[in-house]
Amino acid sequence: MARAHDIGGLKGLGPVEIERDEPVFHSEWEQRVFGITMATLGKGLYNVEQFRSGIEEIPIVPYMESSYYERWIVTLETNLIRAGVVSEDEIDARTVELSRHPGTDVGRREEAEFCEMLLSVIQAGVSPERDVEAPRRFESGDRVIAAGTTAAGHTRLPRYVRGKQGVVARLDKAFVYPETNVEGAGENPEWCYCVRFEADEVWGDGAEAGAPVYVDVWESYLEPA
Amino acid sequence: MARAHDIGGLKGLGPVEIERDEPVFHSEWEQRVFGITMATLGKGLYNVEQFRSGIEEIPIVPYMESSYYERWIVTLETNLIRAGVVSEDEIDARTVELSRHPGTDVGRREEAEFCEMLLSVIQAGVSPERDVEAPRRFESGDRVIAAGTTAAGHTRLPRYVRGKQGVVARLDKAFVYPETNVEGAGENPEWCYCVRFEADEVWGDGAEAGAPVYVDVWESYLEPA
Amino acid sequence: MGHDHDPISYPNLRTQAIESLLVEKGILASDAVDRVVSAYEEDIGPLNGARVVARAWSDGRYKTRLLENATGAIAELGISGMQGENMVALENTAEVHNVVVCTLCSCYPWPVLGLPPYWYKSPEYRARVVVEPRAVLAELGLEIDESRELRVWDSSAEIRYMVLPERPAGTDELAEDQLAELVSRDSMIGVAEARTP
Amino acid sequence: MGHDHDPISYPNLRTQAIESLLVEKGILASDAVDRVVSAYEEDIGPLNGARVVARAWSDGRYKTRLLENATGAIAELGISGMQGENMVALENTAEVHNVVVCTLCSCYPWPVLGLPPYWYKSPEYRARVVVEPRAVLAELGLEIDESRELRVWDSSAEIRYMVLPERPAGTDELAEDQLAELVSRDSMIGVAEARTP
Repeated sequence: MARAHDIGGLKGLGPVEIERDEPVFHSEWEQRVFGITMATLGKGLYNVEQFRSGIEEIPIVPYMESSYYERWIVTLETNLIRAGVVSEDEIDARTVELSRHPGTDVGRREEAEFCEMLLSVIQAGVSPERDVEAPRRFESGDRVIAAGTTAAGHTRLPRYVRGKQGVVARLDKAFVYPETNVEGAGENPEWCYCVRFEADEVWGDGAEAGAPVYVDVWESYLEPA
Repeated sequence: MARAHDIGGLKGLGPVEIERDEPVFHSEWEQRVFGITMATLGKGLYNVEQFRSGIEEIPIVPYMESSYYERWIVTLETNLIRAGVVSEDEIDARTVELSRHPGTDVGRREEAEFCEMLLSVIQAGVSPERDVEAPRRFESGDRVIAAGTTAAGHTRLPRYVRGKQGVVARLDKAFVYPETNVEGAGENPEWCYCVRFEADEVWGDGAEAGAPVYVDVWESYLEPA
Repeated sequence: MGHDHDPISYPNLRTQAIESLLVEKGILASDAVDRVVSAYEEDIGPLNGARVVARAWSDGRYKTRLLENATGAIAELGISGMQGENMVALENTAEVHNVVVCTLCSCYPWPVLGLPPYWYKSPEYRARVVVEPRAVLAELGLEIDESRELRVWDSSAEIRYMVLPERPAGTDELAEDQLAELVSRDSMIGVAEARTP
Repeated sequence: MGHDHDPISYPNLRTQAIESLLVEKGILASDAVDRVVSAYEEDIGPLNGARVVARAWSDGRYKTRLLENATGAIAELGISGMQGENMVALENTAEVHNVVVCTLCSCYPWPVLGLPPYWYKSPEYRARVVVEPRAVLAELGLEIDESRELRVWDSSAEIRYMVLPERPAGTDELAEDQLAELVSRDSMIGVAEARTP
């Protein structure tokens, strides 16, 4: 079943509106949500795929109508609850409590060592690149088809290219496989590829001319065409 | 675990804003969502408690930030999918299709007989009142305590009175029991009561003086105080 | 700009998809949708409740029946229906003011008041009016004196409530249909008084 | 009015509840939250990407390295980090214009561009730019001639993209830091050209 996030190719929605001189965050709570997420990801309480998956589980209409960091709150809660560090009842109760005692301080604790570690990770990055022994199955220029199966859960194959033919445009490294990583079922790295799909193949009649889409995929998303 | 809808007693949220000359519906899609819901409820594809439950399952942040009829779309989909008449993949695919062919007619079919039946039901009502053999457990003036257990699923006992003491203020008829009806596990009607809770009992210090809350409950939500 | 049509909101698009599928599958009666919508847009609204209130103001015995068995008394005026099967009327007096909410969803007495307004369904009203009712009513322009009990009724089960507001002063000469004009929707929820003539 | 404090939004309230609980349980490092936020507010932003572009415009061999191994070339300028571990640079030319999106979430090359702007994360951009890229860019004021291929890059896996915009005419005399001032965030996503001096 496709999930809420898989929206590439919808037309008719409103215009894209660029905000002039947009701040990095629009409010203090957005700052905190971002920072809390980075800090709890950094503690290993969940991984990036699990973070994404918690957003994708939001029903599609409220997904579309809520703001970006509102969706982060949802997945933050989902993942903290799944990690067992807090319960939804606790969050509910604390929310009520704070609402009745406005201005209550949220408290503070310091962890200088973790803090330095996290900042150096942010500075250095953490690549999902891994070594794999298996040879590549495809080479540049190969015609491929995006696997047409509908994933049951988290996947990084956009729906709009499923079942469509394209050409391998670039060979990428092997990266940790999202479908298993999200389940905590191992990294199972696979070779990755960038595949070029022609617009008329993807969108059919009415596609804009000369506007191919390049999609990055794991090897098991592809079959030979 | 408390669900998204159980928000009575939160303070600090914004002002209540009354719209002057508010229309019954704010857009055509709100009209259609309302009508489709009434028509599919009328077909017996799901019941009112299941309708409510589908709303309560929305994560709390998007619940609070979405509009009333946006939440109806969620539960309409949830219940149509659970009833087996449509799949989420079908709705997703049709959404994409309609987005690419704006102005497509949604089609039309008539059912004059059902239509008359539904309007007469709306006109006559359908009471959840049922006969029960068991005698009432409580009488007017009895001191009672709202059962403190946290429901696992759908319940009509608001969180803010759980564990609080009140006095039976009115005896009501016996009505179908939500907790089982929502599961399709039978009507299990129970006597109902209206219980008066004093504000300081419910809200503690800082409660507004002379502002009791009357809450309507099923018998099994109550214990003798 | 490459656009032949106005933008469409996602909820609108999604609703069209659902309707289109249900019609195609032979599950949805389009005429039922149309007529249910027009029933609540045109026929079923707060004018019904206003008639009930005006009658109670004009006829003491009717008022007694309304307070004892609201469902029956309302039916005397030919008013009944879904979400009004089990009605209770709450009388405002010099000592008591009543206000109605449904904290868990938005239960509301459809046959007498129609479909609820947006503010009644808002998280702000539902969350706040049980815990800070005087503050909420004051924000809406209705100051309830501390000497008057302010009762908040959370329609959490199957009873649907309507408030019987106090009859305004200076209305002794008015006929029932003139009285009905003074009865606003909000006065029957309890966030306003009836209008003075 | 009975209110001593300004209204608080629900997401704000909920975030405070989460932070408060995590602090109490000894799970959250408040200083880490503060410093991560200030790192992205103050240090990590599109000026980094502008330096990369300006260098590529000024130094042909650097440009070659950037197009062959973007991660390495970017690291030469001391720029690296989370969400930039595997970079690819896309060169705009007279024949090709590139635009970047992440339809599935909002993947974005943080070390060179900072955190993404709201419009990049919006359903409208993510949904539409793959299927009607010329229309979307035109709405944003960038008409791409039909003779020019418009490549849309959906960063659905682990590569993060930055666009190398065309060097504007009339900039032959400018130094690298002056060139950097012409490079907007939007030009490195592909929804704008670099500014002319």
